[in-house]
Amino acid sequence: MDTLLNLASSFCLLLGSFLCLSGGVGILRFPDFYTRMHAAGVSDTLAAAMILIGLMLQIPETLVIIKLIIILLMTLFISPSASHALGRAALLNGLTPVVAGDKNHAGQTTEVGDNPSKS
Amino acid sequence: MSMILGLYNYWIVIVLMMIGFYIIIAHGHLIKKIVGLNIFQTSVFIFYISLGKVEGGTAPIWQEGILLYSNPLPHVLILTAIVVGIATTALGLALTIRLKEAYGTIDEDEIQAMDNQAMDNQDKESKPC
Amino acid sequence: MIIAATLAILVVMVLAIIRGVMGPSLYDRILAVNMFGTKTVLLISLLGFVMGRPEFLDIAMVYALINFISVIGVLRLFEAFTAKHNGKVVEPAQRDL
Amino acid sequence: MGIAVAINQIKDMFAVVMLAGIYGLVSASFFVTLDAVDVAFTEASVGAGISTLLMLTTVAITGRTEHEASHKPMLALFVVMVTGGLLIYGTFDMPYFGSVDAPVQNHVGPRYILDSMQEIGVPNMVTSVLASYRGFDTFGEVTVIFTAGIGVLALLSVVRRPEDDTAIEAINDSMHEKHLILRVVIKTLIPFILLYAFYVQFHGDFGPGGGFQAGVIFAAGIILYAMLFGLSVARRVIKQPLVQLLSAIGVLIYGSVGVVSMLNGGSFLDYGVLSADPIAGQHLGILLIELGVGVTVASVMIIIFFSFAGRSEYQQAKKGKSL
Repeated sequence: MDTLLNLASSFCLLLGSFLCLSGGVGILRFPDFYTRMHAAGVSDTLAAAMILIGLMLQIPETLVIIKLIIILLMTLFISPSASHALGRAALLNGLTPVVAGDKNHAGQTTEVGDNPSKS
Repeated sequence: MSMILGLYNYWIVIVLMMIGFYIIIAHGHLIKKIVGLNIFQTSVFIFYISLGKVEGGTAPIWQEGILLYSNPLPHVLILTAIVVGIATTALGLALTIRLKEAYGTIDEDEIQAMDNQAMDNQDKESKPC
Repeated sequence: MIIAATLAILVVMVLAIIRGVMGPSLYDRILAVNMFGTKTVLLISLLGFVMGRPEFLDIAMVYALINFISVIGVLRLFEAFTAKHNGKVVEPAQRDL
Repeated sequence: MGIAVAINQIKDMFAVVMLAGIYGLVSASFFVTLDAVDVAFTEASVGAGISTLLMLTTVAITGRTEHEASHKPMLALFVVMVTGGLLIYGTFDMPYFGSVDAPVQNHVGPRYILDSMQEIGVPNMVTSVLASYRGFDTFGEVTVIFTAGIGVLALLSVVRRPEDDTAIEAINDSMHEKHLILRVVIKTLIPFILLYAFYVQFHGDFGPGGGFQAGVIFAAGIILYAMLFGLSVARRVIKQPLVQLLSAIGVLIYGSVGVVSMLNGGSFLDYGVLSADPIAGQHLGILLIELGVGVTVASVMIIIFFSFAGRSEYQQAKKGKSL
């Protein structure tokens, strides 16, 4: 039973780490904001869940497990809604996505770039 | 080698502190100055906390069976310092907003230039009479 | 295993910081901050286990909360900022929600 | 650990503030690895949360561009280098990192670690030192925060006229049409945030937490509400005069605990005399004092945020009218 739990937790932790890493590579390598957001948002949620479940399987104390569950719930609530708000705000403020076949690869408008917007 | 391992945290603190210091004196923008002040502050916090760290100790919350704790005193000092830090930051930012309203800019040099000009004008007005 | 996960998260944090420093748009930075925050939550929970005192999960909870609050705050304030400086309030999109 | 060093060299103000937020998170993680859980708690909620928000509000009011520095930075660089060099020279005499026999560890620290369990009866040593051994200091800090609240109020409070209010509400309404999902999520989250603040407040004796942190978290919940539902709505829920009164009451609670302990024959802020059993007295005193701290910090943070946001909205309304 013990080894089984250990195995399961290791599996969860490894999977979580892998997802984390892929998200990290994604946020660095993808061409425009929306794909980056996709990489970060999707992998983040599942990776957090996996790692927290992996930790839950490691420990017998009930209080700790309850706290972990609270954190998990909060991540599940917060992470998608933050991504939603972010993507929405970006779209509304005129950050254009790079569409397939788009020659102009820049993907950013001048309006909301790093350049201070003209008032 | 042992010196590097033994003192590296102080050096990190000093580098951070110098960056903060540089931002404070080299930039004219007031908000940036406040950010620099925050960095400076945090470097001091890290310095204090790393003084209190004991090799192999754990966090100073009493528990059955643990004998070695880190020193709680720096933690207390820094805890209150952080909250006071936010208070000073808030006050500084409030002053910045008022300056923006009064002068229309928050660049230190421009404010200085405006002040000098106002002073000169006053002098000119007062001299003829 | 926990150590491996911790290291992976540290690497991802570095990647997120690089993205945050590079930009290019403001939203990328916010995204980086958000991701960094989530990773910090995980890191703290893992660190609690590494150091053998798992009761410090409270801090992780605070991180999750604060992270969310700051992301929402940034978005709202930036929205107000653009509305103010472009002289118009940004219209709600056609494809609502 | 050198990550944070590279962060802060960028020009755009919004970006600078975002990076300052990341910086806050990084330094809070440092504190966790250095065993200072309470400090990490505070830094996370204050350094990464509230101060970032305040800075953003200020940036939103004052504009995001920074002019190129007109004067040469060489002199500044020189001064910084010299100071840094001197400080690094100074570190050669420092005790090594983490060494047990460093002078810091040998004077008051061991007493707190060894005796506080018998004398105070509170497992979290940081709380017992904060509230009991060094209660006088903490009283000073609370007063400083209270003063800062008053200062911000004096600098930023606006005389509110009804026509401004209607203009502001028009802006708010137009902004509220969207954000449906966020509003639902946050509506469900806010009660838990407030509940969690109370947990932190009263669990501070046993784990990381206490009045400062709880106050900030409570204020963060209110701020979240104010940000999403508009300041005027939040003002209707949380009356500003009440908050101002509460911020004074917190300090008053703290001070009066001290006075009561004096009246019972102890010295100022000596809680041992509050009850027949010294340890029970200490518990009572710490509880009351943390309550005072929490109330003051929460209300001052709310006041500060309301003043900043109110200023911002006031300017928006003025601009809207002039257009």
